[in-house]
Amino acid sequence: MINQPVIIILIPLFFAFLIPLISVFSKKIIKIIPVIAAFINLAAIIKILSSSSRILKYFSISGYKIPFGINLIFNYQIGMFLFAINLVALIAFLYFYKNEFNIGNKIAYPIAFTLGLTAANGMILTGDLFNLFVFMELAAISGYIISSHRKGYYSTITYIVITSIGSLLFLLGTASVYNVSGSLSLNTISTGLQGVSGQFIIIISVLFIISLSGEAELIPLNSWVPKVYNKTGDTGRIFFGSIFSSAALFAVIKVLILLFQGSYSYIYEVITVIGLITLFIGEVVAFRQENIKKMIAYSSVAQAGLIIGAVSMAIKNGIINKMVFNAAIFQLFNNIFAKGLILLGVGALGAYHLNNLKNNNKKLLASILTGIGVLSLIGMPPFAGFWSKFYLIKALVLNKFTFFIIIFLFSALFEVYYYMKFLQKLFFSEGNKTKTKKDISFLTYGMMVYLSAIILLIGIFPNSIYKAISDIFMGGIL
Amino acid sequence: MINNIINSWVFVYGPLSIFLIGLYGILTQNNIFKLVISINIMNLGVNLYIIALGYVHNGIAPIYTEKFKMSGENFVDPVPQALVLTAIVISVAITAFFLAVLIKNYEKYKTLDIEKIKGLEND
Amino acid sequence: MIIKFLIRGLLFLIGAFIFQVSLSGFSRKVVGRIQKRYGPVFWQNFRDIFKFLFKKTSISHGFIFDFGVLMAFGGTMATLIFVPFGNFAVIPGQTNFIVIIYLLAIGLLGMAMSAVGSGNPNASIGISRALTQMLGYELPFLIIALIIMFTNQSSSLEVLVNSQIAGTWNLIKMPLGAVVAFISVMGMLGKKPFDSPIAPAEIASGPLVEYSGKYLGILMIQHEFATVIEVGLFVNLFLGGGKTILDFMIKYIIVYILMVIISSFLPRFKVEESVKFFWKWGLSISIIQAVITLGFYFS
Amino acid sequence: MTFNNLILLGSVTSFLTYFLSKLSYKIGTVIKTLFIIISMYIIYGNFNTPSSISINEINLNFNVNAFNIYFLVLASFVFLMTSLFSINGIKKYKYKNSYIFLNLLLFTGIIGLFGSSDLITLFIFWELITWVSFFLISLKSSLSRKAALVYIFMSMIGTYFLISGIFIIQNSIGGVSFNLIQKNIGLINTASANKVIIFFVIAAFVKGGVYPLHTWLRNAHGEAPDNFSPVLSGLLTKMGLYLIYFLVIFFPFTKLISLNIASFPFGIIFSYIGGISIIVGTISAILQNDAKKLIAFSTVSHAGYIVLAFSYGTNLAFFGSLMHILVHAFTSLGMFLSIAAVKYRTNTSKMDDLGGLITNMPVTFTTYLVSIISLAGIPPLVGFVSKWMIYQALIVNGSYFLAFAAFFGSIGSFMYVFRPLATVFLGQRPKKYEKIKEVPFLMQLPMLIITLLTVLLGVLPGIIIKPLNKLMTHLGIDPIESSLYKLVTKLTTLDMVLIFTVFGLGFLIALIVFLIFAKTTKVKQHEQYTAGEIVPELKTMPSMYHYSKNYYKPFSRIFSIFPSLESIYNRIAYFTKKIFDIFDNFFYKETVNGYVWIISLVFLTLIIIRWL
Amino acid sequence: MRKFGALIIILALLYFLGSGLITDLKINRKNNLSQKTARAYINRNVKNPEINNQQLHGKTNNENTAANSVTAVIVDYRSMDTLGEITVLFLAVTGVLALLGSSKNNRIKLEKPNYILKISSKFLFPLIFLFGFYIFIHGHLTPGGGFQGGTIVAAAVLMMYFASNNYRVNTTDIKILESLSGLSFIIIGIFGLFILGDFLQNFLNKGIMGELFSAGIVPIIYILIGLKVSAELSNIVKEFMGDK
Repeated sequence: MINQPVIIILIPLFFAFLIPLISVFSKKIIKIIPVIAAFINLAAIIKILSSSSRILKYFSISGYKIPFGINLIFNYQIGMFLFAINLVALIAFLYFYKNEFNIGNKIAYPIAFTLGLTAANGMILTGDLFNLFVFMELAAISGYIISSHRKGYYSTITYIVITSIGSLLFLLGTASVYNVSGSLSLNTISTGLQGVSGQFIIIISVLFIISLSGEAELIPLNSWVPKVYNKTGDTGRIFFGSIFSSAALFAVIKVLILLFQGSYSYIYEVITVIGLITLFIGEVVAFRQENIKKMIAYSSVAQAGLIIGAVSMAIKNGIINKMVFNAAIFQLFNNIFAKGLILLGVGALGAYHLNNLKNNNKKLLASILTGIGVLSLIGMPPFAGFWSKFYLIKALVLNKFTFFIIIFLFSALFEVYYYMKFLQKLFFSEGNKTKTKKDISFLTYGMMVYLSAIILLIGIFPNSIYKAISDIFMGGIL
Repeated sequence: MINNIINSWVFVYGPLSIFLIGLYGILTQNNIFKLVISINIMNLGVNLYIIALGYVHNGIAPIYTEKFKMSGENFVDPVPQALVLTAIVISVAITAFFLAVLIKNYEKYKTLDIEKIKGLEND
Repeated sequence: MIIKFLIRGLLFLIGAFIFQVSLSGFSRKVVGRIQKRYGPVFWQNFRDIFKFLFKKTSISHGFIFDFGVLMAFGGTMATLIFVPFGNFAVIPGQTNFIVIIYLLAIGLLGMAMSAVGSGNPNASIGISRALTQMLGYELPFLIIALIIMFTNQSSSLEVLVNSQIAGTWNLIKMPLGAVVAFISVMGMLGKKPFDSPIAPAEIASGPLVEYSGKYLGILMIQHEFATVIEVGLFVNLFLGGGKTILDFMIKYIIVYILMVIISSFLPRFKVEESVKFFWKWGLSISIIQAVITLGFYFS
Repeated sequence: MTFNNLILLGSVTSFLTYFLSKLSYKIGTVIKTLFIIISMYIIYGNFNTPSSISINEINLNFNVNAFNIYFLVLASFVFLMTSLFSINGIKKYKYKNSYIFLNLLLFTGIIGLFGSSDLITLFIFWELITWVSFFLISLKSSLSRKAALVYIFMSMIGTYFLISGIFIIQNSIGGVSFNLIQKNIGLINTASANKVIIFFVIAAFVKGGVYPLHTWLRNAHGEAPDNFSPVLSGLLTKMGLYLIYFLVIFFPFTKLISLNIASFPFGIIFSYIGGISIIVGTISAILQNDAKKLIAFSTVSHAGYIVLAFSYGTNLAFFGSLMHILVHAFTSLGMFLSIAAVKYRTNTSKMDDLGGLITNMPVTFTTYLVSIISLAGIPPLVGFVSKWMIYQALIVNGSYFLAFAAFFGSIGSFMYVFRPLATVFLGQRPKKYEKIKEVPFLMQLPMLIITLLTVLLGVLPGIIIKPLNKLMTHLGIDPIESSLYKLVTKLTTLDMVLIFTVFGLGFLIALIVFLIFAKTTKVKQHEQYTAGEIVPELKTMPSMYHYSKNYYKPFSRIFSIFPSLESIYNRIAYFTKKIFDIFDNFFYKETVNGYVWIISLVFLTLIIIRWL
Repeated sequence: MRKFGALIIILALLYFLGSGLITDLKINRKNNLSQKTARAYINRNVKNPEINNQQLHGKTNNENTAANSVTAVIVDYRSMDTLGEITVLFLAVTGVLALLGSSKNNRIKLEKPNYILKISSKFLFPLIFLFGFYIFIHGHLTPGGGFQGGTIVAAAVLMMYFASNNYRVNTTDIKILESLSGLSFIIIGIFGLFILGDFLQNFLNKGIMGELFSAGIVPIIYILIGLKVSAELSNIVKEFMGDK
């Protein structure tokens, strides 16, 4: 009864609605609310995971079966994903509770963060096209609010314009699809779409590709990314880099697979090209950055490009190449932790610009933990990222995706270069021994240690995790 | 024949052109407030498009009344209307927030011209 | 056994000493005649050497100064042991060309060490020039030697000599190579035009600047031995060594006097000029020679 | 204790030492040294006993066989020497305990790499070593950090080629364990074989510092911590070249002999690349101004020797290459350690600022002297033996370009190794260095050991030739015939003991001659003949009178016209950066409606390309 | 130049989009609901498809008895969207509060409020208010519903702001109102989850179509939505009037 995945969406929503009520009585309690929400959510996810199978299962809402009611899709693998995302969210909330609560409005930002978590969970879970749109809008608006956390209003405006164009295109696509196929739930649309002309499919696919590329930080709608990363607060950066982007990428993959069912090869070719371009441009532009926040922004853009490119590479006329697909998903999974850890460390150390890093020897532990995140991201043993990159290269070589692998490795070179430069500056920066502006609380250390322990564990026991999240849409397609 | 052309213009090209007029506004205007308006125009176009797609020939509003009590009646499609309702509310929300940001941005830069702001903005 | 070899070696060294020193004295006379002078008597060099050796005061610049001299002298003598002299070799079967070339380097290294150890900049300059020039003359010589060793499939001088005695001389077989080798040997001996390392006028005869007394004497002996080795190598490689010691000596004298005469006509190269000379002409000619010979060999 | 536990123990110990050295860095260094000794013992104990670490379905397989025990012992030896040296040597370092920790971790990684018995294990340790050594290099100064960045960029190129090659092998053979590949090498088709060879060789060349990919060496070797440079030059480059021996393991040696692996004359090409890298390395070394950078380029040229001899394809040359690995490890160890000792006292390795240190540090001088004699391949030291073999091989087949390169390398090496000897140890000593003393005994010890071994192996090469012959037979190559001190080849036989005795006797005679004549009077360093006068300036500032600045000026005049490869690479890098900036400005530095322009254009193109 | 390029772009887009979509879209005459989910919504026969062509108005059925099919879709069939929708609105209002709420009280003052407006607003206000409530209480019977009603109520508030310079809306009440209504929406949904096993499942008695007290939880939810929307919109009005 309670094992419905919908409660994963509801719990943060409930607490978000609770916040204004509480604020009437006392403002003190508010800052703990998001933490509680994420914590209970984690408990709920574990509870649900304990009784869930690996086959993709559809959970109806308000008692109407597919395709009539809205439905959520869930299985063990998706549960693992939700767990990772909510875990990072919990950590972000703790950081917020400790360091950033007093900045800006004391009611609005907790609500925005909590609802951001709701939106992320919703984007991952929902199995309905229009419902996905609603959750994307929810994510977008919480993103707008988060991006204005440190008064970067111009970046927020950029973000709003770009994403609202994306959402309008999405609406166009949704309406057309509904009109032709007569249904809105992801897994029945494809049957309704049979026998339509090629032109229609082109228009639809282009509409969806471009509109979905907004939250997923893909070209052409990712121009907001560096501005927003640069201007928002630390917690907001963790949210964008680790939670929103992952959830949105997951949503894109879901649409690619469940909506188009692997047919219409044009879509996948286009997305492969887009992914590769995004990857390349992201890496080489990040390679030129002095501003660490922007550097990480571009690098996350590049990661998104890599994952999407690999996924769409894996799909060819109706058949998923399991090796490549699982490797890409594994990469996505590891990115959640690695990027979260890096951004947390960057925030905690106050390391925002390569050239004015103060001497971090007093905070060597924090630097080392951040370093673990970086090493994992660029794929060095014995950390988690090594294995995902390893499996990805393996799959690509074994399937002879030569062009892809050339671009991938070529840009990976630059990634290694600039991240290693960052680490050097972090460890060995001989700044004047001024007092760094904030010193790191015990709680923050604890969170960083926790995340890096996870990364190390995945690095030592990669295959169990890999198995746990492989074949993520088992039963959904093929 | 002529019917088809009228149909296509009323149901597809018209709404799309409104949408694209909004896009034209975004492409050409530098004033942020005009951007807000352009986005709203695009919204309008999309909403019209959805509603138009929901229309059935000689359809009536999908409400059961004393007059139309049978389920076989020729109602128009209620789903697009529901979608439009949601879309409108969302666009209202976004517009409201956009305007708030616009006000704050104006307080910060004392201008609404993005070219000028681009000059003022520091990384 | 060991004693026998020792005695042979000693006798050989002494003989070579007497022979070469008197020869070089004679060559001084020849040069004198060329330059319209009377020239010294042919035993003049013995006088010089022994005068230096028996001099009362001889200045040392510390340990490495002495050690280097010993290393140079000892190394050169050790090298000389491996050079066959006509049909006479001190240790038969142990006349490996590569060993000789590389043992010769020990002498040079010791000399260089002690000279630089003296701390005189002129010495250092001379040494640096000598090393630079070495990179010039060794290469063509080694290439030619390589061809010879390859065509005979052996690097032992005795074998090479015997094959020439049986067949024709390499001088006829590969004239170009012979010319190149001849010039290279002149470079090795530091004769004009390749004597910029010991240019007396500009760097006060370079490496030798700080030496006096017995050091100078010892180094002169070492230089004579080195001459024997290098000219002897040329004779062995190109003129078919000799059936007897006498035969060998005649060829040797001819080659040596020829070198002296030629060098007495020529001015001095700048060091990089000489290196360029060896690389431009020496190398190219030797490689042409290599192509020709190997072409014949493989066809 | 089995090999896999050794690896685990090593990684645990390294972490422990990090915290122990917080008490006193001596403890850490001592533990490190002890651990290396123990691991040497264990490696011997585990000969031909396969073992593996398997954590959920990932198996790291190790096996010590006749082939890799050579490299294992070499690695442990090099590390033992350096860690003995660094017990006192790292006193002035800023990040002591990080140095010790990373160094021990690196040791574990290298042992794991050499001990691994399948390619995946090898690759994992390869990656580990890459980033650990990156941090080790960056420990020193801001310059070393720049060098380290270049290092990691280039070695990642190698790494990516390596992993691709490994997966191609797995794809066509279905396994990565060495035995399996050896057995089923027939399954691999020609095209894949070509790919594998090229990829492996690129990876090997990058790490080994062979010609077109050697540009990272100069700064990485020159700027790295002084106690780490020997490992970098003596071992990590060998780790790269270790890779190319797999070509022999995998592809039958007969194909190598015919210089024609997998339908393509790789052998010729690689040997010529080796030759070029000898020449380039030699010339650049002669032009260097810093002792460590000079040795770095000598590393390039000797890597060239090894590649040349390896890919030349006769068993004699192959043997020479194997032996030259050892020789170069010894010599670079000796040279780097002695320069490090000098730097330990004087804080500089710039040859212009030094001079006349022989009276202060005789042991260091001796080490350096013996090392360079061995490096230049002068009998009767070990360097001569390996070079002699290579020459023999080249002469037998009369390939004169390669022979030319080899000769050039050895004569040129004579030139460049002499320069530090002259300018650092000999000549006039600057005033400020008059007081300095010889390094402490613990730092002398490794230098002495190396010196003795160099001489001993030179006189009795059979000691090392016997195990190497075993190795050759293990690889299925017929060994060369030799006794304890005799090497017999087609051209002639070499008798090292004879040469040594003759040399000794010659020296003895010289000594007698020296002694019988008049006694010498010793004078001060700076009492010198200059035009019959003693220059007064010499007493006040002797460095003025010390000829060390641009020592080989005439020579450098010859090569002033050629641009260096590094400068070309730098120019390329500069242009690429500019291009990248264009991307940034185009996509991310626009106003809002600029972005929308991009969006709508992409939108349009996406439709149109498919439409038409 | 820029304008010209923009013109070309949008014309090209118009051509491609239009001609790409037009061929397959089912518009006007071609549009029949039989293949669509909408047919089932209208017939209220998602659960038991056999009921067709029969009288629904004035009768009861076990699925949904809201006379207004749009309402049925919004609040019952696709109620998750609606939940998300009000969350979006709530979030946007919070955002506006976050940005504008921080600045101090500078309420927009009209120099001379219109006299007629001032007087008439006194008795118009309750009427409009009442009308708004009527709209969203009858959302399941007549056109309109929670959103529409809420907007009308907010309009009344706006009118009051224009009518007099010293009109105030109490912030705390609004907060409590929107918070409570949102919470109770979720709670009702969770009741459904516990009683019938699905979130937002209609667990009340359906009643007879066409009556006020019918369609189970639909009117309740719509009323909650109406309250929430009116609260939020008037909050927006208040914020933009610069009122604290």
